Amino acid sequence: MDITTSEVPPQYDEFRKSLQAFIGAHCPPLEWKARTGIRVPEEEHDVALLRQWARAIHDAGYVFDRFADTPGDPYEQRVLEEELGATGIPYVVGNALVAGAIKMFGTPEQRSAHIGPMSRGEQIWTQLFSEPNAGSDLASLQTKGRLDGDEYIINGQKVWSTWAQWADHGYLLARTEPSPGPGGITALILDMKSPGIEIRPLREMTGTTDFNEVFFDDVRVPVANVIGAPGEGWKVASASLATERGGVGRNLSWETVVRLADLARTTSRRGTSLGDDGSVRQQIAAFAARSRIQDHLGKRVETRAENQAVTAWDAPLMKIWFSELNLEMLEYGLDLQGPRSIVAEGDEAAYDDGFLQDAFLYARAWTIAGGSNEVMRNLISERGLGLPREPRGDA
Amino acid sequence: MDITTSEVPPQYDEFRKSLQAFIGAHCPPLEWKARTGIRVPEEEHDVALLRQWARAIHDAGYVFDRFADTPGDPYEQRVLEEELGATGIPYVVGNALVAGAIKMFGTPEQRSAHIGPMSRGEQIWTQLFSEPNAGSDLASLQTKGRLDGDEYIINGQKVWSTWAQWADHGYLLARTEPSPGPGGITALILDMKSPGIEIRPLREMTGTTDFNEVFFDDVRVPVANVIGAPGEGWKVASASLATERGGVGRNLSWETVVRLADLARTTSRRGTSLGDDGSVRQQIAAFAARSRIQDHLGKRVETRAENQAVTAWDAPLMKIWFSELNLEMLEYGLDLQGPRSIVAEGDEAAYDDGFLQDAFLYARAWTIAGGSNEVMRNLISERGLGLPREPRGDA
Amino acid sequence: MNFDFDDDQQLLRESVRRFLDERYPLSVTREALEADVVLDRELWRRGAELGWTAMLIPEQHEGGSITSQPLVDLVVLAEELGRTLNPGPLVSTNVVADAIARFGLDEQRSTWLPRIARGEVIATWSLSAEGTPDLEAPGVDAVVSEGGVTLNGTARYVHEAVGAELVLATVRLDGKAACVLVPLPHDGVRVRRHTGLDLTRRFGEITFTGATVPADSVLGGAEVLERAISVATVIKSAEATGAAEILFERTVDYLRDRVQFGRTIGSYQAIKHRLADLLIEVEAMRTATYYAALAVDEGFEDAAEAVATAGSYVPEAFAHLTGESLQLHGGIGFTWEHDVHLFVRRSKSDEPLFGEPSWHRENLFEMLDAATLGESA
Amino acid sequence: MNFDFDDDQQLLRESVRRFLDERYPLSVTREALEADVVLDRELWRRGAELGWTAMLIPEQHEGGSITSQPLVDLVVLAEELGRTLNPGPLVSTNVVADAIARFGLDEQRSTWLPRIARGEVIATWSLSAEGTPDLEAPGVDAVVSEGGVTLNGTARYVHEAVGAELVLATVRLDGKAACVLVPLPHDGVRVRRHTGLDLTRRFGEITFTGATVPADSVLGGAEVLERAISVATVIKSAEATGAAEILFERTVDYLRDRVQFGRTIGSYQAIKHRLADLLIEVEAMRTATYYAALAVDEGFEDAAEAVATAGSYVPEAFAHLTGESLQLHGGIGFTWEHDVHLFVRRSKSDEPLFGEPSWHRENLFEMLDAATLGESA
Repeated sequence: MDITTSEVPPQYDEFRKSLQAFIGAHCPPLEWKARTGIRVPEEEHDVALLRQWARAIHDAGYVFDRFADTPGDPYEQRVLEEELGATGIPYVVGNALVAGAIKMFGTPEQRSAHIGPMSRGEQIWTQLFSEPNAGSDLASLQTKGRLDGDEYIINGQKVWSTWAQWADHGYLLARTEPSPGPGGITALILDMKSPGIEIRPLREMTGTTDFNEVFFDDVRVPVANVIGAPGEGWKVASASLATERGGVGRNLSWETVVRLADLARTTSRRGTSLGDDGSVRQQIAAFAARSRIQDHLGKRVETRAENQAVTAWDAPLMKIWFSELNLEMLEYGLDLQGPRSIVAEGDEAAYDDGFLQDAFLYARAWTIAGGSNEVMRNLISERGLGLPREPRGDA
Repeated sequence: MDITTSEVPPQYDEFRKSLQAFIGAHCPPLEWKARTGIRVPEEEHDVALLRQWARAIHDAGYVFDRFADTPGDPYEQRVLEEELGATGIPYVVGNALVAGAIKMFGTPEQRSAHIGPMSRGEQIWTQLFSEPNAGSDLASLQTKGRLDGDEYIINGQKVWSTWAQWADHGYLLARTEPSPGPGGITALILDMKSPGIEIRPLREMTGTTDFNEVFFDDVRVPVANVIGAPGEGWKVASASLATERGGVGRNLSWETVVRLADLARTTSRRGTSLGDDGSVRQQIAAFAARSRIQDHLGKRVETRAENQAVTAWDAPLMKIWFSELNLEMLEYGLDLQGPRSIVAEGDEAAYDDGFLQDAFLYARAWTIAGGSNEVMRNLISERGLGLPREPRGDA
Repeated sequence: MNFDFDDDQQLLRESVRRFLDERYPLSVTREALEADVVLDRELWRRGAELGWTAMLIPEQHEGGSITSQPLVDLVVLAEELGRTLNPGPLVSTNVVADAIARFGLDEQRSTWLPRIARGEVIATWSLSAEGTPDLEAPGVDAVVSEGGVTLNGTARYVHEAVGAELVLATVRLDGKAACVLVPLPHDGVRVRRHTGLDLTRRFGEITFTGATVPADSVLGGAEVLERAISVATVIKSAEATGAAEILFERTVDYLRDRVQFGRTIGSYQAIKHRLADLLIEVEAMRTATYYAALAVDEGFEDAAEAVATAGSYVPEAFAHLTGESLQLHGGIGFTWEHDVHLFVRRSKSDEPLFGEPSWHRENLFEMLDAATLGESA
Repeated sequence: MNFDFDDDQQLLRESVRRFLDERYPLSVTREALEADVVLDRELWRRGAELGWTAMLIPEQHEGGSITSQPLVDLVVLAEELGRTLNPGPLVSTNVVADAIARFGLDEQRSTWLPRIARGEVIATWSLSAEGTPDLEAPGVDAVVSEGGVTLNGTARYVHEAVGAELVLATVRLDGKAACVLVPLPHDGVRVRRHTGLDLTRRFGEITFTGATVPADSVLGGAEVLERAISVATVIKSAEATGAAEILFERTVDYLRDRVQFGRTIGSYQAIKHRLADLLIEVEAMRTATYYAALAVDEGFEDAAEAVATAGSYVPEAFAHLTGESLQLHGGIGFTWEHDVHLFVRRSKSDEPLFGEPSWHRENLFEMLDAATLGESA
């Protein structure tokens, strides 16, 4: 059994220092405020600043693995992600998931047309996977691509797309016809300026606009925009998701544990610190245990992926575990504040400028988006345990 | 709004005292041990003692409302039930639910044949309602009674019958044919010595034998044994259940709250009483609140019954509320004991002679028997909320 | 036994529901919040005509309850206002009216009560700087001064503080709790509006800087505070019950109608069982609330226990129910346009006010501990 | 990264599973419990030949692990023994072997370790009179005497105390924890069998009345106890994981086969979702256990945290799972004849041993508090 991740050696201290200096000099002054989750700028001005920021990073010679032809020095990559991550603002503009897909399955033309521009902030991408009735359950995708000469004609609807309102290109999964293979799903590069695309930014319950609905009405996509081969969409999507796997929410849940511990320490009731209250200690420790288990579950899943032994429950399990732990912690984060929890971002009395209040509201994005946890539990029981599928009403 | 139950006035003190003296003189020395729930003697000897005890109560002039032609003085009834209840041993032998049914719907012959003998401990009854696939959901009953001349021929199976192994008579619900009305269920008096009855006492996970399975193979029951009219079984059963409503588990859950408070007070960890531990205080108080709400829910249900406004969820709600609260409290009762929870009845180190351990095991009788809580939730959602019924596989 | 409302109370319910449906439905509150105006004072006055602020005020001061159980009457009102997430300070105004009626001087009663009953005066009620009924918490300190009583300190999370004409301030005086009437605006009193989680209600922070009121403005001490918490808990619980009830109904309706994978969502058993649990929860909220109202009105021995029971159970059940409703609505429930987040926000914002659930549970444990020590001895 | 077992460990698993299936399945344990004989010593010796007690014993003393991670090896064994609810004192015997191997004198090592490795000696491990690792609890007190060290007091809830040839007693010596080896039977030591909740295991109470052992029987203090708790927690967690795994499999199989209302129960969505939750729970139990084993074996910085995580999460998940399994089995699960109650009893009985979940959580909070004070400062 082997799980070791080694520490960054001291000889990288200099790299870190020069990077910090670079960040100090170039980190953009955004209107956009760092909040939990994937949060998208509301102002064009901020988007422009972020593009400049990505360009500056690129021009300074910092290259991310996802955009590089050959993997970079792993410690440099870690320092890079750590330091840029610590700024709290995006350092890749848009959703760069497609980069892995293009690197692995794309044509030389696709690589040169997209990888460089993405790394320089010239292209913003959005991911077009989730659908209203399917979530991330690819088998249920209903967006169709009908082959017409050397073009697919796309019809359907996607939801939960971040960055779509600012995107130049979309990483689209559609069920192509005639169906060329099992599943019959194809991955496509979509020009977001194509006629027939309607983007509806959603104002969410958080009050911010982070997701979009995207509608396709006879949108034409050249066959040359297929990533990999027609019908290989599932493989392409799985592979690119695998390159990003485990990342979502991993540190997020531990960060919340730390926030709760801080909050408890600095809050008093009946003259006693909540950090000395047995019920608070027990509850926060229970969260801490679950957060640590989340890390370890992630490593089990990674191991299975490396051994080509992915199970039907790996992804749903991670999603349920993180999203429900996250939600419970944030509910508790409000409870611990007591009446102070009723004020939010912008109020001088708010704890941590209302971060926990916003995160509490946003927490439902994780339990609902990308396939609700109810759909996830169906997947686990039906595909994982082989229990009978729910009868469809239209059968 | 009116919910008052008045205190027993002081002029009943004398009645109480003489009753206490009677109990002191006659309370039988049973092998049988008082435990939680409906627990049935394992020894014939104990059954005989209980019959004598019932006879002594009767002969001393103490009459229970359920056996009386006219209601007794309500305060005397309360004192009677309180003082006899405090002995912890049954004062009515067997399941006397049928008494209400016979009083309300029985013929004069039925009344004289059964009411007196029941009150004198001469007749032990069992209730034959629950079935393996139906629980107490009368609409799903599958035990059949086919009319053949002036007899019904009964075939089918019942479960969860307490006292059946000692019973002289059974209070049976069967689906009679030809079906004489909506539901087509008929209430019958069954002589338990009839040919074709097989009683299988079940040894439960508690190690005790409190329930039975009862099988009917062409058992003949005279039409004269119908209680009320054929096809009125649902009405008869509902009415008799209503006379006993709310009783089950009401005080049981508060008693457990008190036990938990005692246990916490007398148990220490890391040198501190658990009664001073914030997490224990919060948890026990949460149980206490739910236990009090159980009382009040019972009064709401009683009010609806009195107003002829019973809903489809009244009974399932009470069952779910009590049985899950009870189970959670008993799980917690073990947790609070720490390692001491691993010893049970008969061990000198056991807390309260292992009462909580036995009650923890028995707790599942409440969540499973009489229609599992899963079936109860179906009833609430389908009959109460009008949501679509689960498709049957054989449809 | 009739553990349900009387006919007169049913009539009250119908008239209030009709008024709210016509004049003050949630859609009106929604428009107001988008326009940054929350409480419509004219509508509040109309509500006052229907008795919203009158139940705990004696008839001689233009008040009057429907039955001999004024808190039970208030439960009816509060449930209905809760169903529409009404922004009005029903809790605090009634708490203050009750405090003046029970503990005030004749002059205070005749000055304030008729105007509160008529809805002309919004009265609010402040606790500590942390919004808790906690004497140990920082908050407002009072000293007896030449001119009367002088207040210094801050009280936060005060409902409708910005618009209020009167505040009943909970202060520390000689190390003990005291409740002091302060008319607003007032010298040395500054009110700041909070940015809140609950979008349908407006809260504020009140800062006292040497604000001096006559000595007889002190209505009393712990007994006033305790009574206020009982009244507040009952009304808050009833508002929560009404809100839970309507959201539950809307959720069931939505799931009965909405089709996914060719079936209505409400036909999926996992969903059905969760709805069954929510039905139980709503019924339990109701029951705990009604019993607390009755117990306080009738002075039952277990009144304090009933308040702690409702105060701990109801807000958490409400928050659980709104969360479940949001989850069961799925994506649509996550949008700004859908109402469900307004209920989520209301439930979490209400939860800690006037005594957090954990505070009520601690009280409950103390009562239980005292009582069962006797029982088991 | 390979967060899974190596091939050698997989082979070990197969051989143990084969042995248990053939010789020591749950049905054999069931017969034994009905006959009031619990541990079959002959079978225990056969198990020892397969390495059940050898992993933490050096090769020179007839022990030896499969890989360089002996606790991870033990996890494999413990999972398999857990699957059959094996009555053997796997935890205590390995804890004592480990303590002697690490902290014992050469003579103690050569006296005891080979016999433990061969399964000839059952070694057990006692804590306080309350079964807790709590120095504040009443328990066994030791004083240095002329003849060595003299023990007085009682230790309870000690696994297989009745049959054991050796006990490692946790005592209080000069106000501190000490761990003392006492061979059994011994003058001044009385062992009484408990009547237990767990029917597949036998526990006992050990009373020391002036029992005197040589001074060098004291293996050490807090460091021995701390290591023992780490080892015990890992093995106990692995036994729980194995038991949870097989019960989950049996539950799924039952629900897939059993028909109610014309459908298999496993086709009802409410049931399916609960099974999905149990799958997650089993996977989390496994993961927490494996990580704790690895962290202790490799001396990771977060080893103590990993032990507290497994020690708090795993037993509660196990108890939850057995309860759910019972409920999902319905009436049949409530019978004596069905095995599910044996799992229920095991899970509740295991839960508080060698440090209750709440004790581990308290430890975890203290570590978290210390660590995050730094992080947030």
